[in-house]
Amino acid sequence: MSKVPVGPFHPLLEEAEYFELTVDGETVIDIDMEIGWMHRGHEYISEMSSFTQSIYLVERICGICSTSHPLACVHAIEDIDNIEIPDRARYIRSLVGELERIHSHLLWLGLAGHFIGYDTVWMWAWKYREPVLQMMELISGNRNHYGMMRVGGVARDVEPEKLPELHKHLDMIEEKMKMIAKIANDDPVLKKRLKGVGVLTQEDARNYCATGPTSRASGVRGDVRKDDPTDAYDLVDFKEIVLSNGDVYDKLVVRVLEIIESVKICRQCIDKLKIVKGSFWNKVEQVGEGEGCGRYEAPRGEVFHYIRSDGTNRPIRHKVRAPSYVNIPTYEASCKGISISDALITLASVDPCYCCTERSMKIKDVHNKEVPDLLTLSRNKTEKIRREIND
Amino acid sequence: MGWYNKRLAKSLWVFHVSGSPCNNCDIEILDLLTPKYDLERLGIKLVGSIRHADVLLMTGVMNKKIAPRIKKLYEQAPKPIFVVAVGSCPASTITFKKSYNRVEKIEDVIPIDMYIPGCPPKPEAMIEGVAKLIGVLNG
Amino acid sequence: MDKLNKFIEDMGDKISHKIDKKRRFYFNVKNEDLRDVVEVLWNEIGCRLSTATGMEMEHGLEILYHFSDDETGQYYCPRLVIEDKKNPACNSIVPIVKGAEWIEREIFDFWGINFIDHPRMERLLALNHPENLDKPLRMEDKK
Amino acid sequence: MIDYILLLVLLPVIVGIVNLFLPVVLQKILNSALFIFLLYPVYLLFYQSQWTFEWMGILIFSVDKLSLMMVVSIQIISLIVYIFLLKSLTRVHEKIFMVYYPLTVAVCNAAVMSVNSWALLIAWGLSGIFLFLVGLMGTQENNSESAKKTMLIVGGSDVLLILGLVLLRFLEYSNGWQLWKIGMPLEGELARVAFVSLLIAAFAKAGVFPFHTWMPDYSKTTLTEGVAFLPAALDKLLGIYLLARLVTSVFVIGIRMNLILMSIGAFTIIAAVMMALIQHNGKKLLGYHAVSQVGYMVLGIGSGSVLAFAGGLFHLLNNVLYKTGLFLSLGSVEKQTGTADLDDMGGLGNKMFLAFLPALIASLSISGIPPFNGFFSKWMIYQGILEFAKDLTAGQQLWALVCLILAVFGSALTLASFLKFLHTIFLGKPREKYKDVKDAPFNQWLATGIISLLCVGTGLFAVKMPLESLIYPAMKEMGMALPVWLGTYSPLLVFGLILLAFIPGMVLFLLIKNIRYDEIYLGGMEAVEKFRISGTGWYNEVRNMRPLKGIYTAAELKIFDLYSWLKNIAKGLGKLLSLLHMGQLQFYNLWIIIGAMVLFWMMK
Amino acid sequence: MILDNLFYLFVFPGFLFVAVLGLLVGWVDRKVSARFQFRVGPPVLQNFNDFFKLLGKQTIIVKDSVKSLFIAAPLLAFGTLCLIATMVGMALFFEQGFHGDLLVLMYLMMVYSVMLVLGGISTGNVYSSIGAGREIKLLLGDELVFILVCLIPIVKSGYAVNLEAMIIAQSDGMFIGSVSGVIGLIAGLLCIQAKMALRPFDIAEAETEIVEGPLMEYSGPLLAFWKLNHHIMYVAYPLVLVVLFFGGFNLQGIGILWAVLKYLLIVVLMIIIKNTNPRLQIDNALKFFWRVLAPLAFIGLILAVLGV
Repeated sequence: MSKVPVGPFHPLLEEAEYFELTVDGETVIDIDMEIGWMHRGHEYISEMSSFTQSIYLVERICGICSTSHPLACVHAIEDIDNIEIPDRARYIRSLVGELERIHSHLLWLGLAGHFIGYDTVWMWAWKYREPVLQMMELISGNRNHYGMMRVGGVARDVEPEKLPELHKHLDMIEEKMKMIAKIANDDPVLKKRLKGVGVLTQEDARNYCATGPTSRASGVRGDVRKDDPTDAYDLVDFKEIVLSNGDVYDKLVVRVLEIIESVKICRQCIDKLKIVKGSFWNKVEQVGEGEGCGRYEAPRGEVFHYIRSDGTNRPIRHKVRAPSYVNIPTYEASCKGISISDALITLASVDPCYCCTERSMKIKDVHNKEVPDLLTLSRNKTEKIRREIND
Repeated sequence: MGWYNKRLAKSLWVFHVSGSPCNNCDIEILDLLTPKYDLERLGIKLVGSIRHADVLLMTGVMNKKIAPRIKKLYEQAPKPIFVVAVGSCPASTITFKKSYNRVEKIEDVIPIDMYIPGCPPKPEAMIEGVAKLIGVLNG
Repeated sequence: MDKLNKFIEDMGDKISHKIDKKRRFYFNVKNEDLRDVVEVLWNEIGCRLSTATGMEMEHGLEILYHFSDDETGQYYCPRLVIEDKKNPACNSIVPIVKGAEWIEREIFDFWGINFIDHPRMERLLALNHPENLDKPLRMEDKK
Repeated sequence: MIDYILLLVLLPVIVGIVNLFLPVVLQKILNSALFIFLLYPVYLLFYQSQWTFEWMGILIFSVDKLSLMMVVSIQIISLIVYIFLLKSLTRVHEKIFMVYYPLTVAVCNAAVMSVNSWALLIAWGLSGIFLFLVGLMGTQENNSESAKKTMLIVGGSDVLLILGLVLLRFLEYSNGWQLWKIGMPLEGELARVAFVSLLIAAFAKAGVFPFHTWMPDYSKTTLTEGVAFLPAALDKLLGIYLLARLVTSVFVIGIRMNLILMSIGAFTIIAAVMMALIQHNGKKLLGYHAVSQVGYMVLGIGSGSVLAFAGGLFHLLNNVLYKTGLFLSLGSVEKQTGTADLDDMGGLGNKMFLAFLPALIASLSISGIPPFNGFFSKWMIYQGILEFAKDLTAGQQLWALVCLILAVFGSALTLASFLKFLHTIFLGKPREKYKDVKDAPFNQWLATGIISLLCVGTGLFAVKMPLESLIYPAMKEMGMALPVWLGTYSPLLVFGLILLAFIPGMVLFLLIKNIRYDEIYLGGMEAVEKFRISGTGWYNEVRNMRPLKGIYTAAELKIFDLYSWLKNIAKGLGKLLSLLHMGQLQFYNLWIIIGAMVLFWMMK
Repeated sequence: MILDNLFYLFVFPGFLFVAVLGLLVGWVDRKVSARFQFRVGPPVLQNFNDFFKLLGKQTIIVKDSVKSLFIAAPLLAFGTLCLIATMVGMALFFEQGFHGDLLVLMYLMMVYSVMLVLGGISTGNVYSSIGAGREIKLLLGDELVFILVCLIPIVKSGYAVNLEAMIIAQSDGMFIGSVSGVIGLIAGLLCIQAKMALRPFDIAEAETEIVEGPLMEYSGPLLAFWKLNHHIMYVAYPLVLVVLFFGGFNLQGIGILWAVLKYLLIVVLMIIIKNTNPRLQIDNALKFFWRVLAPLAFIGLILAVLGV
């Protein structure tokens, strides 16, 4: 049996990752994965960081999901104490989240085009992704790491004078997205290339606990925005896209249709932002003791954050589960028995984000069952210093 | 070599190395090739094999697992080769300073010719960085 | 919340320390009951395994599973406490939920918890790590 | 004075018999002397228009130009293979082979020179027997099985040869047992039967579809030297020699027969090469190619065009050269690694460069890459076919063109399977277990080196060397018109021009010469041995394509194998007979009575 | 005589002409592709810069490889392509050739693939091996069709097998004017596309799959020669189609314009096909050639035999 290494550096992979395909001729018989090339391990960093800091830290788990992770993180923190957020913040959060979804899906579309050698699609998709980044820049001041999320609301308001311009961009995007949807539906070449490739059956999708477009393309429904609506998602109208074939083509179509839904949500949010006035942040002084689960439907699927707090301003345990983490093992089901070319586009089809997969985890001093009061701490410290001096 | 350096400056082939980044710099690097920035007009091209590369674009803080691979990669590249570190991570390791899985000093692994800081650096900043590299080559 | 109440009734004394919050339900299970509970969650309620969180607390190692019922948005979080910190071990749920393979490997990687009946009990993130990164999240091993 | 012709037959026979009683060292010396000496009568024959040998007033041997061409080829190839043999066989095989070897040469010489039916028959039959005997010396356990198979097909076709010869005698009574120079039109059933039986004899010897099935099995199990010598070289020469005689001097065939022969040729090319494409054993792969290449000769000789005829004969010579070269190179490798299984080899090119280079040249030749010899003969055949097709009706034109297409496509397939052959054995990632493999010994690479030089030489100087000196005279003597406009394509020019363009590039490269040696780049991974593609799976896509998949599966079940049919029929008959033998006396009585009744009824 | 031949080979229509024109046409390809993608594209002399830059880079040779083959392969391919260009150019510009040169050309066009494969697999790289396998499979696919494509003009010109006679036979009407000619051109165009490894047939050198396949280990001057080879093909291969179906060039007066147009038409068609298709899988490519294009071309051949 011949083995073909894919990675750690391979043009297919933006990040370093390693797959070992066992092939017979051109047919992939088996696939083995080795991850950990991106593992940065945030544990020790987190011992120093407060909740506010950790939001900016999780933003750097992944550059593409740089809204999803903070959003899920603040959801988790808010879940501990049931912190309510103002309406205006809800719309801003959803607006940013959906814009990120559009840009992420377009990014995937382009890269998928590049991977199957259709550079025209790549360039077109990325050209139309540019206005989204501009909108982001308009809202947050940065193209990629937005720093918009904050416990109890958002970090910045969207000024009313920016709304018309956002509207204008959105119109443009919508028009182009409809064109792209049409291309995805009509292009015989794309269909020929992608249909029936790398099928993930409904059963496998459930067995591997896949989420997001990966599972929805296989006919397993599940969209956090519908199931567990937070922010503005119970206030706006949108559809959940579920297809049934589970091949790469369906994953493409799911994403393209989701873009259109996202545009719809964005438009509603912008419209609402014109009406809903008020604060964009409820000041949160202190997060209490307890544990909370936060989740958000990132472009790739459900982002899950679990935070355990001991009443100080820091998490003692912060668990992050990125969507790619559960989507990537599905390769074992979808890559076997197909050719190398097909397997490689299948590898790309779940829109894997390895940075997320090997995300950070946070943990605080595990021994503090009870938080000692300041006086005890101070005494201990004096004791320690005295001992050191004596030594 | 002046003449040759001018040729080299006009045709920099870039190999993209990711050493545990957060993905954002990588995306912005790809963005450079797309219609808005289009680095091909400066003769810059992304290549898939290290054997064809003139420039290594390094991103990320570089964790300990990938560091030997990156070192190997650098050794396998045909000389002359330039290493450009993109983003704040290789420059200052920003939020990952306290990570246990990070190499102490990236310069120990591979020599870096140029840093382009930013989290992520804007494409314009990267173009400026590339232009500076070209300027150096042109003398 | 019919489903949740029915679940609580069905399980009876298999579950304890119940904490019911809005759409989040935390409870403790014992190692020998884990598979039964997971079986019910996975097959009868039709949950999806979101992930499992490993933790090290004063009283032992904890594994908190997060099962999501996508129909109702309800989270079921069974908590498993392993008091033996030296040689921690518990039952693997991979025979029931295939998707738990990586999750359990990762917990093994970081906390050294050995999962019985896991098909491939290897490290995940620190596999082939040049410096033999050993259980980086265990505090007491460090010093 | 001894007849020189007789020398060609008698001397090897004597040497062979003497060798029976000699130790190996003396055997080798004697044989060496013999094969060098045999070049002398050949040299003499060159300058004589016709030599004959009569015995008791009957003309037995006669050498005309066609025979001369064959005799020359036999002596040259046997000398080359002999050089290889000097240090390659094991002790056990060596002693026997040194006896068989001169005898085989004698028999083949006799066969191509005989003009008498009886002489031909005896020589032909004996050559088949030697084929069988060499086959028994195989290296694998099932070699006797394949030797038997060979015997059955080749020997069975000898029966048809007898039938054909008898019919010839019957049809042209005036000629006596004298052969050739008959020129009989293909009319009447008896003539047709004679033609077909002779054709089958020729086909079975040369290995044309559907009588080819012994060839791959034989190649796989027999000693590589034996295969290189007999089925790859001498049997081809004999078979195609008979075919050439048949279509030129014995019978006059019409266009329809031309088309049929061409179709057989084209089909042989494609069928065999498709099988070769998926083989996992090097010797079997070469065996299938030995079949496939015969297709070109049949195609060329079968088509009425003189150019294609010349091309066919030329291709015969080429094939003898490069096929022997390939078998011998593989033999060298097999000696060093101990296996001919393609899955088991790889990356030997660096270690065994002197075995690799001849194999590369021979592979490119057989695939018809200009400017090597294989291309020249193929090019002649194609042009001949086009020439031939020009004057036909539309349907026949299309028919001929399809044959042409298959032939050209067949050469692409040949190329494909030989690149696989080169990749799996010599190129690709080296294997750890062949770390200590040494290069081929001197005598072996000398033999393969001579062959590759001849391949290049006959390619570059094609017009001078074999065509004008051997093939044209033969054709002239047979009364065929000579192709007139051949000289315009000069392989020398092509080669020279490629070389001319190559040299500045090389000079430039050497001027810059900024070289570093390094490991394989695999995206940062260590280049360990598991990361290798063996190449045997390269054509899985072709194999798994829908109509082909069924055919391949059927072929592997030996559905297209004549031998297995015969075997099954024989088995079936045996079963029937055993059913009748019930062991009860009354039933035997019944059979006797029934038999007697039938007999009486027939006599009535 | 020798000087003449040297001039033909090295200056016009051989090496210098095709190399310079090829590098320029390569720029046209990149520029047009860039325009397709809303980009500006590289400057005119980009390919020259690339070539000269590569000449000065280090050559890395794999330790265990068959080094002589690794070095010789690109240069031999270069020589062969120069020869092809010279042969086609001689027929086009000087109406010279020899009998049967079309068949020689057909086989010479395989040499490039052979050299690519040999050079690639001599390194022992796993991707190169996969790429080499794909290259051969693709060759099997397009070769079958290419024979049919070549036979169409052969039949139509009354079994002339030389390029020059083909041009003469078309002096009273190009073959493209007939049904079989159109079919032949379509099939031929796709064959050329495959032979030049342009999309959708860049399967052997698929960058995002197998990292440029056989070219993966090449660097420095040897890579420069591979790139140059590819650019030479940009000139030589379309010109073969021009000879076969467009009746060659008439380089007098307005004829020059027509000549340029004929050539550009084929090149632009190739670029359009390249930019509007994703890369095929190798099995699909084989099926496409054997199941779709070969029957089509065969119909063309039947029509040609019938004189349509």
